[in-house]
Formats: sequence, structure tokens, C-alpha cells
Amino acid sequence: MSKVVDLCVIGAGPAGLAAAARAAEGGLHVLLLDEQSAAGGQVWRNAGTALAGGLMPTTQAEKVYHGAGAALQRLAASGVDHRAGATLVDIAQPETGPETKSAPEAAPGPEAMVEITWRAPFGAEAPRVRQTAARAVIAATGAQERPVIFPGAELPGVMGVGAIQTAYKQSGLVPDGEGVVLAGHGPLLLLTLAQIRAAGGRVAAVLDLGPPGAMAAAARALPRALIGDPALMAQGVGLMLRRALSGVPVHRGVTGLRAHGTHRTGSIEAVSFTSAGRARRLPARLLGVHDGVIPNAQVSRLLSLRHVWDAGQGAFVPVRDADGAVAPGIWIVGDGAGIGGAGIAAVDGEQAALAVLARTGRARTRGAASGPQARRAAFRRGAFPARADGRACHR
Amino acid sequence: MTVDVAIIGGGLIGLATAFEARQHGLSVQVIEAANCGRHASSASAGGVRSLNRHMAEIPLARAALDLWRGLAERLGHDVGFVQSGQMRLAEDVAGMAAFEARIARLADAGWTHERLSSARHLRVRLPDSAPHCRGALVVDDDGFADPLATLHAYRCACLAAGVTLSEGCAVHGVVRAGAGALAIDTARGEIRARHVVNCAGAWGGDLVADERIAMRTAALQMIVTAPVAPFVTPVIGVHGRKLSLKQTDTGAVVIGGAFEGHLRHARDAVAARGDLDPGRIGASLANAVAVFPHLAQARILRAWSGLEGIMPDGLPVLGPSGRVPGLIHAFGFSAHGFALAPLVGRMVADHLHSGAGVGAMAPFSVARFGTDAPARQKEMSDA
Amino acid sequence: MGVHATDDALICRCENVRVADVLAALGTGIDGPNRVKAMTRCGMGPCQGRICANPLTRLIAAETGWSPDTVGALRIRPPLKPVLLMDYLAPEIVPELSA
Amino acid sequence: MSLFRRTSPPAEAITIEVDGRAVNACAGDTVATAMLAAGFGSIGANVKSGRPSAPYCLIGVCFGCQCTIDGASDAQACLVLARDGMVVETPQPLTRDGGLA
Repeated sequence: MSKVVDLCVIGAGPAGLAAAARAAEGGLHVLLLDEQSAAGGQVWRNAGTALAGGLMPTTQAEKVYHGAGAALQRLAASGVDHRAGATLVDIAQPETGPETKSAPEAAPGPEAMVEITWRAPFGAEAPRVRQTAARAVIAATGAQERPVIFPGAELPGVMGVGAIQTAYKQSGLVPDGEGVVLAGHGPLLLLTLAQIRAAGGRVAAVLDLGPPGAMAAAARALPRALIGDPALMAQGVGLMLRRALSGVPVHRGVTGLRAHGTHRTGSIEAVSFTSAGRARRLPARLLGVHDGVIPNAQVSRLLSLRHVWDAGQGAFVPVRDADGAVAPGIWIVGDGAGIGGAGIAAVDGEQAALAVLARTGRARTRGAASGPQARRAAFRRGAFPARADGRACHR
Repeated sequence: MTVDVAIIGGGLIGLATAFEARQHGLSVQVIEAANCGRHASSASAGGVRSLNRHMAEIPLARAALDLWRGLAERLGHDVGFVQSGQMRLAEDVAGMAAFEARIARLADAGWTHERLSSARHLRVRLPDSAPHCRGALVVDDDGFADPLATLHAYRCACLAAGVTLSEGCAVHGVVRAGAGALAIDTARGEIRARHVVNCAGAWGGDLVADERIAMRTAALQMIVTAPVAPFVTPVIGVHGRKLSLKQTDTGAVVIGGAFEGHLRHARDAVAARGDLDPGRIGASLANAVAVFPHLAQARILRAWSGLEGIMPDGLPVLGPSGRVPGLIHAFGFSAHGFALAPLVGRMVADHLHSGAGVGAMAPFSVARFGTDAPARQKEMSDA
Repeated sequence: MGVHATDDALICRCENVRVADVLAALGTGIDGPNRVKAMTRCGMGPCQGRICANPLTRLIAAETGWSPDTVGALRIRPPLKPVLLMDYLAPEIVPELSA
Repeated sequence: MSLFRRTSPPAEAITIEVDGRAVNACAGDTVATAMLAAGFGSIGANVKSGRPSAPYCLIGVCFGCQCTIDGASDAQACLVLARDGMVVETPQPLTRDGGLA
């Protein structure tokens, strides 16, 4: 058994799955660490159960999980050592040349190891922290909802709209009963609204935090932004959203959002805000908030990499080269390098895997470098809209 | 325009010297390559310790304690000083014997601030300490302070007192510039000063071309846990183990002990940093759990490292340069400079003002590194 | 930084740091996220900035008028997630990739 | 009254223990979604104030669901799959309604 793995991939969402499978198919020895309890990341969460009809009608599952089934089968067939529930603790960049004050720092050789410190899955026997040396690392740690800061945001009963999505994908949970309010903007809010109503739930109000016109733009952007295959989804979802919005009071241009309640009870009591110049207060038990998604930058910050602010996304993104490399032996791919959605993430992962294969002299002609590159450019040109959901205006 | 005093290095030593020099009415400029307190000052566990000090440093450490007691008032900002006492545990008979020998040696030199504490007292004062501990060496009026609060206090006090603070300004060297003046070559051009104080920490040995002083840069690792129930007030060390452990008022446990990480970009004061060595972190934690077994269940929230200049004999370089008149050295505190900073600031400032005080700095003079001086036996105490 | 981030809103929910506390720190000449963290403890909790880092940079940028690139972001330290001390005592080397 | 209800066909039923009480859940739930479905409005507690905290992100980012599971106090309920017989202890169980009654 080798003392070193050729490649360690962090994160088993669309980008990580593509990177790990492509590298293993190219003959590399791949360790895939993912802190979630099953492969698929957030967009393809619990894909296996859903596609087997265990969560939602399979027709709906095929739309929501477009591409997930193939990616999971590819992973299973690729021989990647996948550790679900394994948490990344630290990444130490390869040892540079002998570090003395007089000798300038020598660049690490091709065989320089990246040291991964990780914690074995829940339930493994202590001490759970493990160390693995890897010739290369591809970090694909995805995105998170941008935290919305307002008084009362920390009260039980306030959660991200993405979290409501996660509760639905993980366990088929849907907000229940009176006082369900959604506040924010962007495609995810509308998709969640539609799912709640499709499951017989009621939404008391939608508070549009985006600038004027954001709600309509979000409706147009939804098919591509969230669900993999734009062509398949284009018409159906637009119709579903118009029906979902009917009969739900929408308060536009909301400012001064505040949630009211105590920490003791498991839900809030009310939300207050200003809309069209008027102060409002609505009884509420569950408030879902959403202000877009941002890269999970913990790994790129841990590595002290250079970042630049992407004004469109309202977040920092790590500076990468064409293949997504950020340091000797280290690549960052997928939403963790900048929000692009599931489609681009898979291409990004594939691209980095090919760069790792090329570096270790094992680049196979099948799926040569130009393939994903060409697909990636095509995808960028046409498929993904400019950021459509607008931003809450800055103070 | 020539400033009275230019201070190279914006860590605690530099800021303390700047503040005290201003109190003497001198015009002062601090020149810092990165930002104030970037390295050693923010990697300290905050121990204000005279316990187990190198004999030459005891007078400084005891005098520093008096200054710490009044420091918050003097600076107008809280520094988080708590007179918690410091304890150094012994896990076996050999440890207790070493403590007894230490106390005898101190008594011969007229010092009585360290005392022995029996296993029974230890059980009462530290009920969570491991049963095998045999006793402790204790200094009751030692304590700890909050390094970040102290740094902020000095920085604000310096600005309020009219110190010029130039951050992000790297220094390339110091040379003589005519009668009674020195020229400092910086990234933003030349600065002239009547006096220059070298508080450049790990980079202090490279400042003067013809007075290079060999020192090692170490990336000392610190670990902090999530809050746990209060179990200790004094700062804890252990005979024969690299450990410094303290519990803050928020309940968090700060664990240090001079375990070194991997040095990166050592020569560049801005980019230099220490990457952590998981194996050595494990060793540091094992020392903590050996003495406080219940800490095994604590959660580690963060680990970081700061760069320290370590001198071959473990003592700082403090006092006038042997080659460049008007240049004063104050660096190389080898991981135990936090407690001494307020006093070193006063000593150097008083010397700048009146020329006096060279005698008190003699044991730490740069002269000891003359080509013929025998390499001192390394008697380094714990951080 | 979003028109809802009033002074009493929590920007760091791990350490209970309010927007007002950050503004007070900025008032004393502290100008970067890492120095605001050292002064207010914003970002020192278990999530280590996952919730407060983005809003903190945007709040400092909005208050100082600087660009987010100039303001910078919180440094992130290992461990990326809180780890039990006993789990970290002797990191086991794992090259053997058993099932 | 729970903020959520289940809409998917019944999966294999399991039972976990939360602060000493038996809680019905389904295979495939995480401990967090199992507790949300069973009406727990909060799981974790703020380390400084002790006030109850609830899942905000459900993907392991916000630490609102940090609790002790099978003796491990570093668990995030949203990242741990619920298993039959699991023992969950929430921090500060008495500070929330429906806590250790």
C-alpha cells in the first residue's frame, strides 16, 4: 500500500466528484474527503434517495437532480476512496527548500508533498485526527448562503432559505402551518416558495429585499442558476413560479427587517419592516432569509492565498491560474473559487484533474485537455446569466 | 527634519519604548514593516512571570510587575492584567528536588519571591490537576495580561501622546549620517534621527551591517480552546515539560510552550509566517492533558503561531550598539519578552533622556557576542 | 452592508458581537478585520468567520469608504472545525487506505 | 408545534434519545432534521450567553446545532446521520421550552 496518495480531493459536490473520478480514471490513487454524510454536495444533496423515489416524485427528482445520478455512478465505478463525514482540519503547503535566513527560499520540487490533516468520520475511534501526505490537492468546498445581518437573525425560527431547501432534500421537510415568511431575493427564494406551495404549505408573505425589478429577473434566471440542465427546465419552472406567487402578499423594497421573539421558544413571534415608506409588523413563526450565495473561502483563506473582491458576487474569490491552480500542488475548483453553479463546477473539477494528471505524466488522450476547456468556454458564454438577482443596497 | 528617536519595530517593546520616550518630551517615530504587533507580540500567552526566570532577568521581571499593576491607568486603556500568580508543577520527586535547589540558589542571591507548595496545597488550589503531581514552585504576585488588549492600549496611548506611527514601512538598514545623527534606509525613503532603537524582534540581528548578531527565528505555536468551566486561575508551567497554560476570563484555555511550527518566508518581515506542525501540536496538547486530564474533552477552536527571535543564550540583546553611536538594541527576548516590555520601554527611554541606566542593561549587552566571548551555556527558561 | 444591519444587530453570533461594537472599534483607529477581531472577538467563535467574515469586510468597507480589496478579510487558522483535544493528541499517519 | 412537517413517503422508522427522551425519526435524517421534524425549535446554545441556538444553515457552517452525540461534544447535528439508538445531549437543555421537562 503506498505511503502517499497521488491526489486528495476535498468536498464531494459536482466539482469534487468530477475531479476525483477523472483523476482515478487516469490511474491516480485518490482520497476523497467530504464532511457531509453522503456524496453530492448541496445541489445534489441526498440524490441517491431522491432518484430512487424515496423523497419526492421521481419526475420532480429528475429535474432537481439533473446529472447527479451519472456523477454518483461514475464515482462508484472509479475506485476513489471516498470518506463521507471526514472533516478537513488543516492543509500544510509543501516544504519549500531549506529555510535559512541566508539561502533564499527554493521553490518546492515536483515531488513536494501537501500534508492534509483531517478528522475521521463521526463514530470512528479516538484519536480521530489523521494525517495523509498527498502529491496534489483539489479543494472543492462549494458555496454557502451569504449571512443576512439584521436584529433578531440569531433567534430560533430564523434560518436560511437554502437551509429550508436542505431540510426538504434531506428529509422531505416542508415549513408547516401559519406564519411562514420568506425574505430576500434571488432564484432560490422563488424555488422554495414554489416547493412549499406544491407540498400544500402556505406562505404568509414574501419580503423582497432586492432592488426594484429583482423579483422578475430572479424568475427568469431560475432555470439556469439552480438546476443543471437549462433547456429541460426553461418553460415548466417559469409557469410554476407565476402560479406560486399568485395570492401571496409581496412587500417590495423592504428595509429595516427585524425578527421578534425569545430564545426560549423554538420559533419567532413576528417580523417588522418598512415597505413603500410604511412600517409593518406581521405575526410570524418561521422566517427564511436569503441574500444569494458566496464561496466557502475557509480553505483558500487558510492557505493565505491572494483573493480579489468580485463586486458582482459581493464576495472574495481566490486568484487562480487557467487550470484552477492556486499554489504548487494545490487547486481550487467549483463554487469555492467563485459562484458558477453545478454545471461549471463539474467542468472546473474535470479541468483541474487533467492538470494533475498532466503533472504526473499520466494525462490520457481520452478527454484530453481541450475537451473540458472547450465545454467550459461554451458554458460560460451562453448558459449562465449575468448575476440577475441584484443586491440589497449598501448602507 | 530629524526626529529625536526613531524606533524600528512596532511590537510591544517598540511601542512601550515610544510611549515612554514621549513622556520625556522627545519626538518619536515608530517604523513597522507589517502592522503593530504582527509577530511575537500577538503570539504570547500573556504570562507576566518572574517565576523560574534566568537569574540575570529576575531584577527586570520583579520591577516589571510593579509597572503592570499601574499600566492600565498610565495608558488610559485596559490591559487585562490579573494578579493570578504563576505555578510550575512537579510531577515527580526529581522535580521537587530541582525546585528546592532553585529556592536555595535564589536565597543566596537574596531573592525570596519563589516558594514551594506541597501536594496537599496543590490539591486544594488545583483540584483538577492530575493526582500524580507532587507539588509546585509558586510566585503569588505574578500574573497574566491580555496581549492583544495591551498592544491596543500602547498603540492608542502612543497615538494620543503624539508618536508618529509608520506601518507597512520596511527598514533596510541603519548607518551613521554625520555628527550625532543616524540615517534609516526605509521602503519610503530615508529617515534621520538623533537616536535609533532596534526593536525589530526576529529581524533585529540583521539591522546593522557591521554588527550582525546570530539568532534563530522560531514560529511558536499557540492553541486556544472553546470555553470550559473555570478550573485554574494562575498561569501553569511544568518542570520537564514544554507547557504554558492559562484560562482567560471567558473560560477559554490558552496553551503554549514554545512548540515550533514550520517557518515560511523567514527573511521577509511582512510575508513571514509559521505554518503549524500537527504532530507538535499533538505533543503540546499531550502535555496539557497530562497535567489536567479533563481537558481531553475540550474543543480546540484555533491554533496560530508568531515569529520569535531566539538568542543562543536565551537572553535578549539590550543596550547601546558597540559599533553605531546613538543606536540602542532591544530585541531577542526569546519567547519571554511580554512581561518585560513595560520595563524595557522605561529603561531605554530613561537612557535616551539622561544617558543613565547602562549598568542595569550590562548583563544583556551586545558586547557578549564579541568574537572572543565563549558561547554562553544555554540556560533558557520556559516561555 | 445591507440596510437592515442596524447597530443592535449581531454581526458575530458565536461571540455576540454587535454591529455597534465593530463601529466603536473602527472609531479608535482600528482599521482591518483582523484588528477588529482582536479588539471585539468578532470571528473568534467556533464557526471562525463563516457567518461574520463577509459582512465584516462589507461593513468596514461601507464605514471607511475603502474598497473591500483594501479592507481585506479575516485570517483563518487551523483547525478548520473545532476538534476535541483528545482527537488531536497523536495524529495517526494514514497512508493505508483500508475500506 | 413543529415548524416543519414531513411530506415524503414514510421511510424506515428509527428512535434516537434527546436529553433523555425518546424521539421518533426516519433513516436518512440527519440528527438536525430529525429534531426539527420532532418539534425541537433549537438544538445548540450560545457558548457565552447559554441562550439556545437553532440550525440557521443546516450544512455545517453556522454551529447553531452543535451538541454532544454519543459522547462526542464536537458534533454538528446537521452533519451526523441519525442512527437508531443514538444519544443526543443538547447544551443548556433547561434553557429551552420542551427541554428536560
